[in-house]
Amino acid sequence: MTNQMNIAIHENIVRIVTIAPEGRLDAFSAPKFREKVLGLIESGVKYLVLDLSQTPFMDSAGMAALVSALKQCRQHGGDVRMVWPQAEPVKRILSLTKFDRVFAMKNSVEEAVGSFLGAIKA
Amino acid sequence: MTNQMNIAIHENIVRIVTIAPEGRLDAFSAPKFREKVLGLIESGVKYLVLDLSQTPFMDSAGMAALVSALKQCRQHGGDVRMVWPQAEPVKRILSLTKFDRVFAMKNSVEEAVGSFLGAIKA
Amino acid sequence: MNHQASRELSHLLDEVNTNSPSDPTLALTPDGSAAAAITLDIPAEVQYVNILGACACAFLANLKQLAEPEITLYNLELAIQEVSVNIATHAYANSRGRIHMSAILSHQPLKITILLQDTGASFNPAVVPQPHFGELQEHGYGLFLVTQLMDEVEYKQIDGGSVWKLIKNLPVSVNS
Amino acid sequence: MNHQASRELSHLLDEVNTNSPSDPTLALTPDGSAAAAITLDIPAEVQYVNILGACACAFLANLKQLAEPEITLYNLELAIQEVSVNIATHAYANSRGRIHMSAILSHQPLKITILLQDTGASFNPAVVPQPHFGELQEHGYGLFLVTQLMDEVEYKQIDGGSVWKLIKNLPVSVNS
Ligand SMILES: Nc1ncnc2c1ncn2[C@@H]1O[C@H](COP(=O)(O)OP(=O)(O)O)[C@@H](O)[C@H]1O
Ligand SMILES: Nc1ncnc2c1ncn2[C@@H]1O[C@H](COP(=O)(O)OP(=O)(O)O)[C@@H](O)[C@H]1O
Repeated sequence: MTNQMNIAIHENIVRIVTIAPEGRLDAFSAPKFREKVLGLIESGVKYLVLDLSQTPFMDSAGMAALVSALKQCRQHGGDVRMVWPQAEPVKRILSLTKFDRVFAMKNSVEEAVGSFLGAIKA
Repeated sequence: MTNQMNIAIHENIVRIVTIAPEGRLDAFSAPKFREKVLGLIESGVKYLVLDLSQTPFMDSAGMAALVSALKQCRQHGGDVRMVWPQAEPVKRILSLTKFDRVFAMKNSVEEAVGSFLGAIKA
Repeated sequence: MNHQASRELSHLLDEVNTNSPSDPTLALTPDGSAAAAITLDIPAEVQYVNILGACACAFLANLKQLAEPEITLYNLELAIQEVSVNIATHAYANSRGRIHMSAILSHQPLKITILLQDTGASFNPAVVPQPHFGELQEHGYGLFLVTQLMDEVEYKQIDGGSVWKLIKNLPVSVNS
Repeated sequence: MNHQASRELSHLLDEVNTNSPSDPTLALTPDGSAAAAITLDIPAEVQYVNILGACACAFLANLKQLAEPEITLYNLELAIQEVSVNIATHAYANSRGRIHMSAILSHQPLKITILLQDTGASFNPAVVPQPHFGELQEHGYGLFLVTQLMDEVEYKQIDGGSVWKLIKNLPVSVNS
């Protein structure tokens, strides 16, 4: 008779999803961006990295979509990190509207993902 | 009395100048480009590398300025190398107009300068 | 454009440059070098409003003397985008229409004046509150950005529509 | 634009879409979705002709279904640039004037029609020779490029000027 050993393995999977608009994030494209975010939230994702590094232009409708993403993640107990745009004029608009205080700003996707790992209670 | 040794040193300097339009090369900017080329020719330069790698747009007036540069260099016993544009649509226009047969096309400034070194009779 | 509207437009253009003829499609001074004007007319749809800002930026693209051209052109484009998205979505909320833009480039001092005209519903911008900064507020940044990014912003109701006048002074680089 | 010229323009616009009203500033079909039109008017100066191509490209920028958008938009921009530089430098060789552009986006099949109109000197494009390829020829590539890059090119003299009509079919990506 062998001594059967029970090893309980429990895995916690925390999904951190990066979403990176590479063209204009404006009144025309914002609805598609919102749809993508909603799809992620509905599939259970609540930690998002909004990577604006490749976003060359953003209007207030695009900015509204970013705030909406943050709200939805928080409502589900999650959070958002934002990666600074490379385009200087877009950076300045984020400062002018104080979006850089509303969002936790990071310099890269790696930094953004890393900053979640300390903050998440798995 | 010391034996004085005469060492004759003769230096040949061949100037190979690279000119790289980084914005649109078109009917508006071509006159300035022609002026720059003329200035170089007048200062004795006759080997030119026309580096189009960073040229995003070029119209027939821009192309005319390139042909003019080639003519002037040849008139002075020199020659021209052209570096392919990175922009695919500009490449296609060079092929469509057979400019890629009129000009010696190179993939980089280094290659262009190197190809002169074999060809120049100093 | 109806008659009253085009009279208003001429009047606004006159303010920009007192030498100007009333036709905004003509250069505004006799020799044509001191000022230049373009006009553009597009469908007031969110799919197309990007044309307005792109066109204004292309108008200035060959002004090599601009200081900080990347920032200046971006801010001009963004202000035009905000006003015209508002026209498409609010002024023409329940209807279809057109947006008519005139852009006048004038010198000494160098500046661009943008007129954006619609035939939709008008409103009172004075009652629009400032956004609550630092809060999770989605809307209300549009007009704030326009006033922040432009040097002068004026809104006028005209018979059968509205005209926005945006003026941006164009700083000149010391190297030029 | 004089009366005869605007009648010609309406006629050309009618050819593009038989449902179109004669006013090119209006969308060409009753529901507005099947076709869209923009108009633009600029000084005929080499400093400003880039606006025309930029505007036509911005018109198509949100058509996500375009196949090879980079090539298609570039070629459209280049053709417009060539025609309008010619207008600025040849048609208005000894005078100043304006260039009026209308762009009509129509569907099934997707295509863009560009009308470029001037009130300068007219000429006969049939007598312009092809460039001598492979030789050190500086000039004469402009019209060659226009006809190569566009699907249809038509030039008409009208009373007091000329109209160019350029049509570019817009290939659609199979993924869309
Ligand atoms: N052109 C316009 N016509 C009618 N109403 C407008 C117009 N522009 C703005 N508004 C009104 O002003 C409000 C604030 O506009 P804005 O600051 O751009 O923010 P948002 O459009 O995000 O609400 C709008 O919600 C709308 O009610
Ligand atoms: N809009 C125009 N009005 C008058 N003449 C024109 C016009 N467009 C072209 N031409 C004539 O056709 C010739 C060929 O034009 P093009 O192929 O563009 O080459 P380029 O302008 O380099 O000479 C021009 O030299 C000019 O004589």
